[in-house]
Amino acid sequence: MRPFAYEAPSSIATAVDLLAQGGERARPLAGGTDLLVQLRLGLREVDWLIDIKRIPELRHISYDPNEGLVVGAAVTCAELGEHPDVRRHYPGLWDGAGIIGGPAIQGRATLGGNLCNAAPSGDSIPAMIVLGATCTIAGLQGTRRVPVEAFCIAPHRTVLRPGELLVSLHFPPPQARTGACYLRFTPRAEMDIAVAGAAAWVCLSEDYRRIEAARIALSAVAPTPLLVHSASAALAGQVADERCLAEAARLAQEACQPIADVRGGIAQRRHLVGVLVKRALRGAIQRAKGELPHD
Amino acid sequence: MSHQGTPRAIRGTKRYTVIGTRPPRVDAPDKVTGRAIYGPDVVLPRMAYGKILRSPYAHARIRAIDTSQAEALPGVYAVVTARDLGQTTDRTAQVGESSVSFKFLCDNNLASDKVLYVGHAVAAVAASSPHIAEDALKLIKVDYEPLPPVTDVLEAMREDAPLLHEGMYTESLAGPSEKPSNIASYFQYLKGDPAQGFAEADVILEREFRTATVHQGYLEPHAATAVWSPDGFLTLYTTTQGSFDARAQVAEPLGCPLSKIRVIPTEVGGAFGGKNISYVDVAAALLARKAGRPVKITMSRAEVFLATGPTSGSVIRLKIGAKRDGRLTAAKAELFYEVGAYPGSPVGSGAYCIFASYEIPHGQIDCYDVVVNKPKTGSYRAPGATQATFAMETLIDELAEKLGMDPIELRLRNIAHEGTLLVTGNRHRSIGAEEVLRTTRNHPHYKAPLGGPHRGRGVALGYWGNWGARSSAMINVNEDGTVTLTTGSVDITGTRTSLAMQAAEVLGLPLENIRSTVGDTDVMGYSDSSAGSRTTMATGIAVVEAAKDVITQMKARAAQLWGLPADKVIYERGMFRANTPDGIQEMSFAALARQASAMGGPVRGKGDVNVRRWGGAFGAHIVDVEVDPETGKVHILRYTAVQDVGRAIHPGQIEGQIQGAVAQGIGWALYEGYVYTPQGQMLNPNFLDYKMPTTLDVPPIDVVIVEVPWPEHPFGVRGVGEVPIVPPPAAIANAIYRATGARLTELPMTPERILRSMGVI
Amino acid sequence: MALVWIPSLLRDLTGGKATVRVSGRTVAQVIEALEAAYPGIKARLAPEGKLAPGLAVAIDNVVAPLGLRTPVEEESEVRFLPAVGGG
Amino acid sequence: MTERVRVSAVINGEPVEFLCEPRQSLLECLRDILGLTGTKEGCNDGNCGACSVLLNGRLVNSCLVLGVEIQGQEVTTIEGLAHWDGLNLLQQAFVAEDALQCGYCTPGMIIAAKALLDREPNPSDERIRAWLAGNLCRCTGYDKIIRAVRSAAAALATPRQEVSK
Repeated sequence: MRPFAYEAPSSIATAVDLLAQGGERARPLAGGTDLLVQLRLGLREVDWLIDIKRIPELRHISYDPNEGLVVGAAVTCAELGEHPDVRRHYPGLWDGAGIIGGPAIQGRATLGGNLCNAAPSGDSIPAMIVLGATCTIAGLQGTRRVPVEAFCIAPHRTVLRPGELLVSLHFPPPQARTGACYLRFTPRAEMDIAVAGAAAWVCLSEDYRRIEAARIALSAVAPTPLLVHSASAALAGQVADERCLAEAARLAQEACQPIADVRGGIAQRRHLVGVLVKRALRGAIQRAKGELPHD
Repeated sequence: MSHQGTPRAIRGTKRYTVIGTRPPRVDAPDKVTGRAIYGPDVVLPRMAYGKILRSPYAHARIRAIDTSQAEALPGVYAVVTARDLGQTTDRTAQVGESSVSFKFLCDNNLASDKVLYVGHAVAAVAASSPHIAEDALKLIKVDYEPLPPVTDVLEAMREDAPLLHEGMYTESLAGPSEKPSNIASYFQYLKGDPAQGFAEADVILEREFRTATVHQGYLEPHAATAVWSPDGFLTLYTTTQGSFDARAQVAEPLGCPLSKIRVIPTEVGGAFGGKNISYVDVAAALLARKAGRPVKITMSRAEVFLATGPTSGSVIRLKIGAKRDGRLTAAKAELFYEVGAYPGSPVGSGAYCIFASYEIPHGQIDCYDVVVNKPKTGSYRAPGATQATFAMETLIDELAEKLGMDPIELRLRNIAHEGTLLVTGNRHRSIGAEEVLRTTRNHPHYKAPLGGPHRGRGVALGYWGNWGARSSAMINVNEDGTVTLTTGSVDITGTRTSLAMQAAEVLGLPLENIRSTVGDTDVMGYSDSSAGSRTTMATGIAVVEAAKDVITQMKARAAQLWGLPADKVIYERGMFRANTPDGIQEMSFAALARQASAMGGPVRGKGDVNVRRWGGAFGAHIVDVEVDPETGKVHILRYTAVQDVGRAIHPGQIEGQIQGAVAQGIGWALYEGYVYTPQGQMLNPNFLDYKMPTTLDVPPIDVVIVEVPWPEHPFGVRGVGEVPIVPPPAAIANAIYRATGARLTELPMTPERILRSMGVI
Repeated sequence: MALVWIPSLLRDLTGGKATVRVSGRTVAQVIEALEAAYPGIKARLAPEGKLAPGLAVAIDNVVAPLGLRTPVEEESEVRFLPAVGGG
Repeated sequence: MTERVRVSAVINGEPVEFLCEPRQSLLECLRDILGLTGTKEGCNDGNCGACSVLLNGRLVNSCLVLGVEIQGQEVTTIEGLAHWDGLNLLQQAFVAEDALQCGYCTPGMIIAAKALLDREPNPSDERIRAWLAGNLCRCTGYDKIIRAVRSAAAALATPRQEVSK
């Protein structure tokens, strides 16, 4: 691993200054579970690592029934899972965040890091997308907001410009008759990386028969985690039956752009998208009906 | 967990005091506290850190190596290449019981003229820190001439395939091949007349099977620390299964007398056959000599995958014929085993095992050892047997289905016995194959309901021949009546405990009075590698000899004390006794030990053996799986492993061995395999994409120990560790078939392959 | 006389015979006796005065540790086979 | 060579100061600088768990933490669990249940199990398996490890019950 310098600022302003000074050669360090491995393999090179874990705002979780959930970018998955409101009100988020590695990885890995790593297979990202989460980004010119679905632009590349820092993720407050679910497929039971993944969010009609609105997002089957607009739109207004699930699955299979690699083949991934979208939708519908336990 | 050899299965039961109990392992306290010193844990004063530069090409000629910039980097103490080995012409070198090519031995340590796989060692650096050593590697300039690689065994056999060794001709009893070839050797076994056997068959089945290259997956990477004395003596601390073989593998390339090398084996963090071959010892020794200070080399995980000795990928063509009543009439196998860069795959043991379970009147086995541009394969737990058994036991299951027979019944109808003449020409001596099968058939698991859809149950039978060979043991009697047992056998499975138990049984002493240790190459007589499931068996015999020697010597001392001939003294349960003119004399072992050394010098028993008769063993496994019909994911619901161990010295350790082997077998069956690009780049040299089973992938494994004692071991030990990795892939394939209707013929049986076989994708 | 099992790949030299009885008190002498009866066999079994690379010899089912020098009894069965090892 | 950074931390209850390069992992610092070789390297990328330690009581892979990151923090390694004169209950359970063979994964496994039992004194077998999924063992097939953690949990519970009576 190439040598680098390390700073651990305690404020967003200092962190942004340091990142701006370092430019392309500086990178924030959150949990490090992806970044340190990439540095060791020479996949990334840096001169500066800016440890953001000592910035209080980035370590904070807040929940308010009217405002929703705000998760600091350096909050670990373990902390997220221990927060009572997260697992109660955002079980779909926990579906994704809770399976990033085993407990030792959970103790370091962060939601912000998973997003900023921008791996096509990032497990928490489809869940954040279907939940309508928004990124708050700090820079020298102030802060800006970007929806999660627009954050990743290519494998391991994001909209963050040099000197910018992801501060937090905001999740809208949970609404009645809504539910979300994320499922992935891995060869092993857990401690594995997705061959394909699918998240679904639905809002049901008052009689719970119809899907009023839905969002479907996929992982590991496109250059970035993918919001499938066609499938999301096709579900709106439909009776929540197997036929409509199958149609959403078909549209998602059409929209995905899988590649063949060591983890899976194109036909397998496209097939799995169909299976997982249906299963995730069933899970989301059950949650919207209050039938599925929260975790 | 049950230790329940059925009464029928246990022959000649004897009551023992220590054998068959479950004392705490002697190595456990150091291991649970982090005090045990493994290869990477060795630290010496002034120690430097070594790193190895490895080939990015699967096949290339080395035109030149320029190390000058690396040597100039501050903090670098030494850089070495194959030139530092100063090798000249090829000759035969001896390592253990094997003859190996001197050039191949040297070249696998540091490539001289060609690199033959990605990860092949080219140069090594010693520096003041691992990071500086890595920085220095980037400064070494190697001028390669890339050559086309070949990584598939069948492609490598084609006449127009790129040649790894331009001067290599196929070795065969039929005479060498006319032209150079990647087929390093060819052998054929023939019994009877296979054509006639197939003509007599009512049913003939034929399939081709493939298995991927898989790795032992030990968690401790290879590591060695070398230090030279000014007068030219080398001390090497290394993680190895055989300290004497490690010594030979360093002595040969360095041209150093064996007496000038002391190998001190460290605690071994898993080996499974993968730590018989030296990969970093020679480089560490060369660097240490050049740097004039101790040098430690520790491999990274990627290096372990790329540059050690996984086991062969294979292609197996198999054909069997049987009568309607299930009796086998003929069997024919072609085994094509990849050996990696240099000759010597386990294809021979594959041949020994493929038909070893059954009476087969007519048979033929053709074995091909084929070099490809992958790392030179090493041994992996019953080397060669798992691939071959996957093929045979899958086809036997298919035969049972075709004939409408119970799969265990079909196997029993053909089962091999003592005296069975095998296709390989040898005859089984005492074996427990039938006892194992009957115990398996009677196990509640075999009859239990499957309890749901998409579920299936598979069984498979596996054989491994085990090993004997050379062992050295020494027992020192201490002045307080305790004893110190030292052997030359590295402990990779808990043998310090199982050997001490055998000593305790013979000596009639409590186990806690026996300190059990591993001696280094300066201390002990030559001991073959702890391999082939041999240590509790063969070193056990050496220990029993040493213990008997102690008793003989102690009896002589007692006799001297009592003024009697030695043969008048008897020894029982820790007491020496004799009828003397003054009445019955008695003295405890401890009381005699206090006086013994003063009487005639220290009492030290020794046992040095070369065990030439060893007992093969069988295991049968039952597995239930559930297959997700939409994703092809296999969930293992229940697993039972039945095995003949001869005699269970420590049932707890045996259960652990068997459970561990089954877990490895599950990995081999479902998840594990090297994945290569056509250019010979391995795509998954890490634990994320080389997927070993976790706690969630392995069910609790029920172990049933059967004891059919091996008559040539004092307690009946056969050996345990290897047999249980042989049946799992076949058993799981058969279970998947019963769950899905799809016959899987390629390992690993990934969800993708299962979906394809089911016609889903 | 010892009973020698002829590997199938050598049976072109023994006229197809799978077993042969020859005299010899060591493996080396057995091979000399085979050579006398079937010229050319020695070059394949033991070129250069030692067993061919990768080949082992078993006497009465026991893999012999001494190669060509291994004693052979009057009623012994001699088999030539590839050397194999364990893990 | 880059500038070395001075780090102060509490390791196994004792204050420690050392110098390290920013690129050195906590695992390297423990093993190569502080001589605490009980923590093992198996993969150096967070996939095997052999390097598990507790950082402020939380289970982490020390290969994925930089040495400089532990400034002012508390670390517990396998060496911090037992005194010279004895083993703690988890260690005793691993010995009694034959829950190890080569032992290389054992320190990480015991640290991970401790992290679980510190939080959940009475976990189910399923919970133990899920918690230990990040710790690879290639020797045992895991069964005896699960048993050991279960029996340690029972042993830890026993004295408390006696006290409450």
